[in-house]
Amino acid sequence: MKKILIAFAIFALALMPFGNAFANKGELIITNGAEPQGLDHAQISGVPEHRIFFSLFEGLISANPKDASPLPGVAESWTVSNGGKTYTFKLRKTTWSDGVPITAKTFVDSWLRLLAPETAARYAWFPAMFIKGAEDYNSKKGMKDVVSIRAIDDYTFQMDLVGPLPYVLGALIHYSFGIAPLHVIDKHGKDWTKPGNFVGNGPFVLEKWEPQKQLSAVPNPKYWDKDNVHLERVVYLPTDDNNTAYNMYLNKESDWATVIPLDQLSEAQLSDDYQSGPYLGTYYYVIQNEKKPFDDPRVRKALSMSINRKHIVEKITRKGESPALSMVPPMAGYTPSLGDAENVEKAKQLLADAGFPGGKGFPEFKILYNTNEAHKKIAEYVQQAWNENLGLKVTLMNQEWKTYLNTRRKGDFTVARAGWIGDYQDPNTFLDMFVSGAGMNGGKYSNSGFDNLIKKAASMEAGPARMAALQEAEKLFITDDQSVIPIYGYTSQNMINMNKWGGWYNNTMDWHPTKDIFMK
Amino acid sequence: MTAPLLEVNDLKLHFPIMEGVLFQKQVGSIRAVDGISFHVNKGETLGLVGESGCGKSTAIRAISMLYPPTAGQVLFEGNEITHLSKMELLKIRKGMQIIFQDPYASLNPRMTVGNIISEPMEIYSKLGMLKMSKQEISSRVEMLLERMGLSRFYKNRFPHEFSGGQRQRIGIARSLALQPKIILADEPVSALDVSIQSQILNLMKELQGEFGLTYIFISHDLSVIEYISDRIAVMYLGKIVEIADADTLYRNPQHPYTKALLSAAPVPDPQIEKNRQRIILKGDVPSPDVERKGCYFCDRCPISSDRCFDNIPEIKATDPEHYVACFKCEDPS
Amino acid sequence: MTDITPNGITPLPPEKKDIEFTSDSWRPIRESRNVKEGTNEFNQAIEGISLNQEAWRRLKKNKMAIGGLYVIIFYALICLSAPILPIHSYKKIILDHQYLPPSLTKTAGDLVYEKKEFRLKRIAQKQGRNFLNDAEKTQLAELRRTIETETMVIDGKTIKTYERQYFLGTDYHGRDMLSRIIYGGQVSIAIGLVGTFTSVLIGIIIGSISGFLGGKIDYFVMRFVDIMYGLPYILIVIIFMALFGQHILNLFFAIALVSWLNVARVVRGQVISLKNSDFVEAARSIGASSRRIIFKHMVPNTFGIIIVFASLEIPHFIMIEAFLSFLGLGISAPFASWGSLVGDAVEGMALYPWRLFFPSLAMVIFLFSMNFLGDGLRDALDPKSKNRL
Amino acid sequence: MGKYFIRRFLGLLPTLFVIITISFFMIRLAPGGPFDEEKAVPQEILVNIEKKYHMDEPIVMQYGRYLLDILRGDLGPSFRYPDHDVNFFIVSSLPTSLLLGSMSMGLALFLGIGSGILCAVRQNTWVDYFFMSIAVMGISIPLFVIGPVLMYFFALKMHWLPTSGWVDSRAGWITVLMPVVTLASYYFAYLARLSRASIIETLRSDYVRTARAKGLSGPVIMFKHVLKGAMLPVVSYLGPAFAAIMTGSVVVEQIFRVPGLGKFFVQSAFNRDYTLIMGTVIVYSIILIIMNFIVDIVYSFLDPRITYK
Amino acid sequence: MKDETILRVKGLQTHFKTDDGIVQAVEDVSFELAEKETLGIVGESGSGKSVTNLSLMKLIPSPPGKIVGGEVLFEGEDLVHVPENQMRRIRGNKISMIFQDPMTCLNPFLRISTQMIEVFMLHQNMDKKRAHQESIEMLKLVGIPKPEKRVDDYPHQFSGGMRQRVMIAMALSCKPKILIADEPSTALDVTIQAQILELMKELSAKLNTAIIMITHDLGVVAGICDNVCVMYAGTIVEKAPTEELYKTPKHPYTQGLLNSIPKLGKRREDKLYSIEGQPPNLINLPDCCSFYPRCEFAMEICTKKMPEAIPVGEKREVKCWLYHEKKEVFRDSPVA
Repeated sequence: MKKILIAFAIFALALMPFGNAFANKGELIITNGAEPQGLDHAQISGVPEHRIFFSLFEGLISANPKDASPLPGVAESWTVSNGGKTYTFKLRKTTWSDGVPITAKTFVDSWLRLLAPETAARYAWFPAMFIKGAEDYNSKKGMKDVVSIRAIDDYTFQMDLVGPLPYVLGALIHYSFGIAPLHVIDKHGKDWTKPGNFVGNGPFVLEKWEPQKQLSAVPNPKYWDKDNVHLERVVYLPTDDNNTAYNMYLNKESDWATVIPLDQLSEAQLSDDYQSGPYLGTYYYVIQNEKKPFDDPRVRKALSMSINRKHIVEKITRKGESPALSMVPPMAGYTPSLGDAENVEKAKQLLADAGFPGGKGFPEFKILYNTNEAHKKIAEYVQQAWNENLGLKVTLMNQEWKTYLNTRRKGDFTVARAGWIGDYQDPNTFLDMFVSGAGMNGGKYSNSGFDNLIKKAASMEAGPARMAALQEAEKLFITDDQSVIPIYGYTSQNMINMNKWGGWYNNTMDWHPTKDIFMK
Repeated sequence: MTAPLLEVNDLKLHFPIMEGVLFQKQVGSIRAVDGISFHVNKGETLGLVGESGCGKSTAIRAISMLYPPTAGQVLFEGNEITHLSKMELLKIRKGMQIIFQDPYASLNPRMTVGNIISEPMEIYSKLGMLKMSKQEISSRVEMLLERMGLSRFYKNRFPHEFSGGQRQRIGIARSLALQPKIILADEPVSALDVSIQSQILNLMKELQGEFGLTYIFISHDLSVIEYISDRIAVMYLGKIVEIADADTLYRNPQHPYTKALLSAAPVPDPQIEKNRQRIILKGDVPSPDVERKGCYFCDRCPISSDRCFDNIPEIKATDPEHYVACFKCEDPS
Repeated sequence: MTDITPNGITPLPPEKKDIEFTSDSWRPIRESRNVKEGTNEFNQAIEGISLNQEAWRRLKKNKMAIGGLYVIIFYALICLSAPILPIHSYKKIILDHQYLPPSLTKTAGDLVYEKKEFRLKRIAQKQGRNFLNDAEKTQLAELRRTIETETMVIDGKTIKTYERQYFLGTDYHGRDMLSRIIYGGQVSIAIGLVGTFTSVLIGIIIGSISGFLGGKIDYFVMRFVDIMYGLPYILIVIIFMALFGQHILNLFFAIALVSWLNVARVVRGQVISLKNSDFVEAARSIGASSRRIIFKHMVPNTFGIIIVFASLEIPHFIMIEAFLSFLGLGISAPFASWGSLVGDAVEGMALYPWRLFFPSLAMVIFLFSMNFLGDGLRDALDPKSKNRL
Repeated sequence: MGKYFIRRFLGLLPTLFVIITISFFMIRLAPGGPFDEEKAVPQEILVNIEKKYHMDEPIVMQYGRYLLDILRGDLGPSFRYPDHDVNFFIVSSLPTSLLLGSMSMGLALFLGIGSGILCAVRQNTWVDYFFMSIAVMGISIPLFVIGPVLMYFFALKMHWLPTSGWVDSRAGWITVLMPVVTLASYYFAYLARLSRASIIETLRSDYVRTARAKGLSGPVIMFKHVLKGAMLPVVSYLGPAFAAIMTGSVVVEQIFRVPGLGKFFVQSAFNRDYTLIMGTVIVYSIILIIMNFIVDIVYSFLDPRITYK
Repeated sequence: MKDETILRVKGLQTHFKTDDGIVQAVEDVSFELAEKETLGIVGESGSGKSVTNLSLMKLIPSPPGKIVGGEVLFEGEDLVHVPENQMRRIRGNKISMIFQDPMTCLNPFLRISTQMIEVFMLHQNMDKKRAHQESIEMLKLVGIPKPEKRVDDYPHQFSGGMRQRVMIAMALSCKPKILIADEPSTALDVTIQAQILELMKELSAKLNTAIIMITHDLGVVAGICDNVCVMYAGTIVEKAPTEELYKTPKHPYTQGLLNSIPKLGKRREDKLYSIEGQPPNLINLPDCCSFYPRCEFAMEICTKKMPEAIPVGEKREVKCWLYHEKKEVFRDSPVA
């Protein structure tokens, strides 16, 4: 027994000088959240995947690390014609990491592949929103040739849009507009993303991928801008557990933590490494607009007005979120239409007007949220607020993710928590999902005026008039109807030591291309 | 001569040996009781003696239909009972009760003595086969307890509070509750100490006279059997090898196994023990799971001949009322 | 070994003193002797006791088990009387009071002020100052004023918000940990009891019928049990909860659904071994029906082992619920269970250790007691048990 | 004996088949599908996806197709991780889970039986109370508490160990320490109690009395006469326990980033990754069956009275 | 027979602590054993005969059992106070033991050879090979057919009788001075019992081993023992040479016991003699004759004090007030 103890002690001592054994020059280690679904841009759909995509691929447009605005990627330059409906891109002469050249045809083929019904890409709807004919092809209403993209020559690529969509350039950064090395896919089939087979065109190229363990990438020697790539290696560690991810950062096992556990926030915020900024997303409660008595805007307004958003963001979420009274976060050129501000007295009055003075006679209802610590905390608060301010009987119901999504999609709820992250920097991404009958419109909001305005805006060119139309739509949606209860605008949370790493900036998309990150 | 109270004809009880995982099939059988025939007259005691594993306990379970016999007949008061329906069988069981060997295991430890004794009466009065009020049942329980030499105050106590002998008295009381005609006693005294054993034996004898009972009494102890029985059947490997009345059997045992058994039993008298010539049998009792074509005793028999290995001897009368299953006894040459 | 018949004999002090011999000493006493009711042959008093009483006596000898029993009774009392205990509401959210450390003496106001002061000092330190600037001082002064003046209405009574005290600290919503632990205990213990009761009930019925009937029915029931074993229970629970919603009753039921298997096996084993016991044969020989044999003769005789089993199963259920809470399948807010309290607190363990410590302590003490009681019960009820844990 | 095991194995195939059937239909009962996302996929795209995975077919046909695939040894593509097949995940992560499981079980066995012996020999002394208290603690503290507490202490406070990871090029084998200890804690506790009780039981048996009557010394009696018999209940516990350690490691694998199969038991169900769920269920059942098999073999090895024909 | 005492037990007392109180399992037991003698200890279950002999070997499970008094003199040593490691050298070597149930007394998990070899290796310093040889020899001696083959079998492969033979072989391996046989034939059938007793008789003569035969069967004692001790409620109530005991039992209990056995071959009378009542519970027995409640001849004095053992003939002793000189104990009485 003693011997064993001694052996243990020696073993423990041997482990002692552990500390910063990980520090490796030019290597960036990222705790990347959930295990990535994959690398094929036609198959992925999440944030961790997007981070990896930025390292391994590049589309026509790349993102400016400072503000996530469009920068030339594979496209050197572009021109807009046809009233903002046609874009022509001039491609630079660059190759895949195996030396095969990338041409306009690569784009045509990659995009068609993504749109092909057989591919069954989950994000096919995204290009379909922009590209003329894409939706028809994807939903089998037309053949390949209906998709309005073409290679004018090897290095000129042209596409027609469904309308003058001014935000398309920002959208092109998205992976659904990415490209895939079809020549490799033809050769290896599904296995093309395995290390060894893999070919990409991003600043980095896949070095190792052990699912659930790590994915690492090293600079791509064939990358057109390889001189401006500084990192020697990027390592993505899949980390399901937020606490572990944060601990890894504290223990210097990772250089960039992408999440911070709520309970650690107050401490993390004191650290120099704490990075936070507004993020293009809105946290809101969606109300079932068809269900009585929630079909009465006064009821919905009363609910909205009796919540102290400031309390929520300062005391519960505490990430520096901005209390939101509008669905669309403020952005360049757009002033959101606000709903009524907090006013408990007025809320009581409205509820009384609607026939429920002091909450009497109001049916008991549930707040639905998906199982998550932060959602729970907010729901608990809202529950108490509605109960104490309006006298309503509210219970909480949490469901695990997929069940929750299913319930929400079917509209089988009264009040549900929801969140929306903008896909691109334009108010439209926050509004168009609420048109009558839209798939995302689980609250079953239906207002023909709103529908018309959104439709109208879609056919307008960029400019104040379009923004005004959108603002008008939001006025109907929020100010008049209060169809949903916006709660706050998201912020991004990261831990990274800015004294050590350069090229990393907070931006509203929370995009931080590894290409630009360097060690100071 | 009147018809016997109980008659058993070529009764067999084989337990199947099953094998197989998904679909089980029978691959053999344990011949626990392998064709026994005897009869018991009213008021007499038939002793059934044999070594452990010879099938004597199984035999009385087959007779009482606790285990349905594989073949053969059991006639109780002239009625064949092996094919009776459940209800009819219950009627018969009323007249046929069992006393079990282990007084510790045969009483439900979670029931009071009163409940244990009254249970049969309750069951039968519920079924309408017994017309007794609660009052009557309760007073009968008290009567039985006192007859067993136990205080009637004991009826609210639990079995574990009693010693072995007292428990066996409770077991006897239970078996008497339904006023049976025949009692099948399965080694009722073998788990008891000598001084208690004699108490129980005396009690059983007294009860026999008092209630006109008939006993089938099982024991491996030859002296106990001799004391209690009028007639004795000796069993070996599921077969009866010899039946005779008690005196005859002990004075003039004929089957070599009976002889060996008698000579092996220790006698509590050093004088006798010193001068005794024992017949020491070789080997052990063989396993009952094989079918035999010769005399079941042949491989241990000191006097077996070739004939014994190839033919099964029938049980035959050598004297009136003395039946033996041995070729040598049929034909002493 | 001596066979000790466990009659309850009131011990008499042994008299070792020399006795006086008289002529009477040699008088035969054969006739004068009669054993009186309630005494043994030496005229020592005997009290009749049932098996249960005896088990209770054995249990009383086991100090750990009795200690456990007292603790459990204490828990039960606390949980049952929670609504009338002078504790704060378990769900009243006072955001200003979040994350207060436990203190027996200080009011919420003191703690909030200290916390704020400490935080401001940290910020100042970070900015390279070792004093507070005016803005910060104003903040503090304002806070002080709020603390002194703010009131709120609870149950129709106006009280000073900051005079509340939290002996075990508060959680992220400023809710009283003490009361959350008590109410959480209610839920956890209820899950343990209801889950155990349900699974034991299902297990007894299925196990005893299967064991008693034997043959084909037994075969298929046992295959079914095998199949249930072959399915990871967590999957069944997830699907069950997804199908029927995350209601507390569903939680009970989902856990019971996957937990009756063991009981069924144990009961079946017992029933099979009892099936050939003499007293069951005796019951058959007096014409008892199968139902009577199962439920009057066999099942009561498996109670001992089942009680033991159940007492060890209750902690198991509490742990399963904790695990499910960790996965987000446990109890719904604003209710709490020990498991969910502990699960919630793991993240902030370094900063708010009391949130992890107290619920864990409450749970561990309870499970400790339950385990010791279970062990004690097993020794008491089932002293010859072969299947000891 | 070999024949017996083959027959028994064949006998278990129907059980496996029923398990597959039940879980196939059961998981499809759960609300929500594999392709539900925060941003709901438009109906047209859903049609494409469902066609790709044959989910547009009648469920019976899907079932038939799945069975045929299984017979070919193909567990299908993962719905959640389109780049990989279920086979790939199982092949790549099962060894890790098995390694983690067997190391934990080994540690639990070593310490559990060791302290079981110690406690049984020193019954009702402070040694006994000490180890048994630890054992009860092991049973009453959830893994998701033990894990982070260990991590906090050994990694964040003492800097002795890395927080997480599994045998990677950076930290190497020391990464296994915390996951193994965490996972072993529960089984250690259980085994300690089980073996203590079993040894005490055996110590009271007649044949141990015989051994003492022969003049054998304590250790000889313990290791030669007692342990073999006393390990029988331990062995029969180990079979299901080993299968359970695979599912039980969900927490440990998540907390310590162990790239094992355990995580999928929960995550695939949450993700409604039907094929991956099926894959884990099948693996679990097969492991359970194999472990019970091994238990039988070990049993017959330990207990000469048992022979399989 | 040369009378040379090898074992002398004096006033042995063994108590067990139980929940209900102290069980006085053995209370003041004294006897002597001569070389080559076969001593029978007869008693009903619970009379303390097994505990007496486990006490000699110091194999009482402790706790709850404890030897609280008396001495056991063997080869000039008081075994009660001999340390455990020295005791181990005596067990299985100079004094060995066989038990009632050969089914549970052999380790079912180990081969017969393993179990036999360890005795030789431990006490006689043999190497494994020789020990194996010796084991076969011993098995041959106890009449196991084909011992070379069977020595490596497991206990369950033997029948009950054969197992008991193995036990005997194991116990006699070191040619012990004393063999304590605790109900060696009770679990066996009559015909097998006869074989075993015959074997024991034969071997004890051959190996010069004295035997303490513990049994409840008066028939077995009659056949094999030179002297008999009758135990009742933890104490020896009568001690006598076998033939004398059976011819003229002195103690009322012995008398009752002998009378209550149905005798084989003798014509049965109408009623057996029987001792009324139950054996006493051994917990907290009052200081009185433990048999008096069942005794036909009980006297006032019997309820007051346990009698001392009193010689009633050559080599005979009995513990009963009936045989005490009345005057002697009346010395303080005014009536005298």
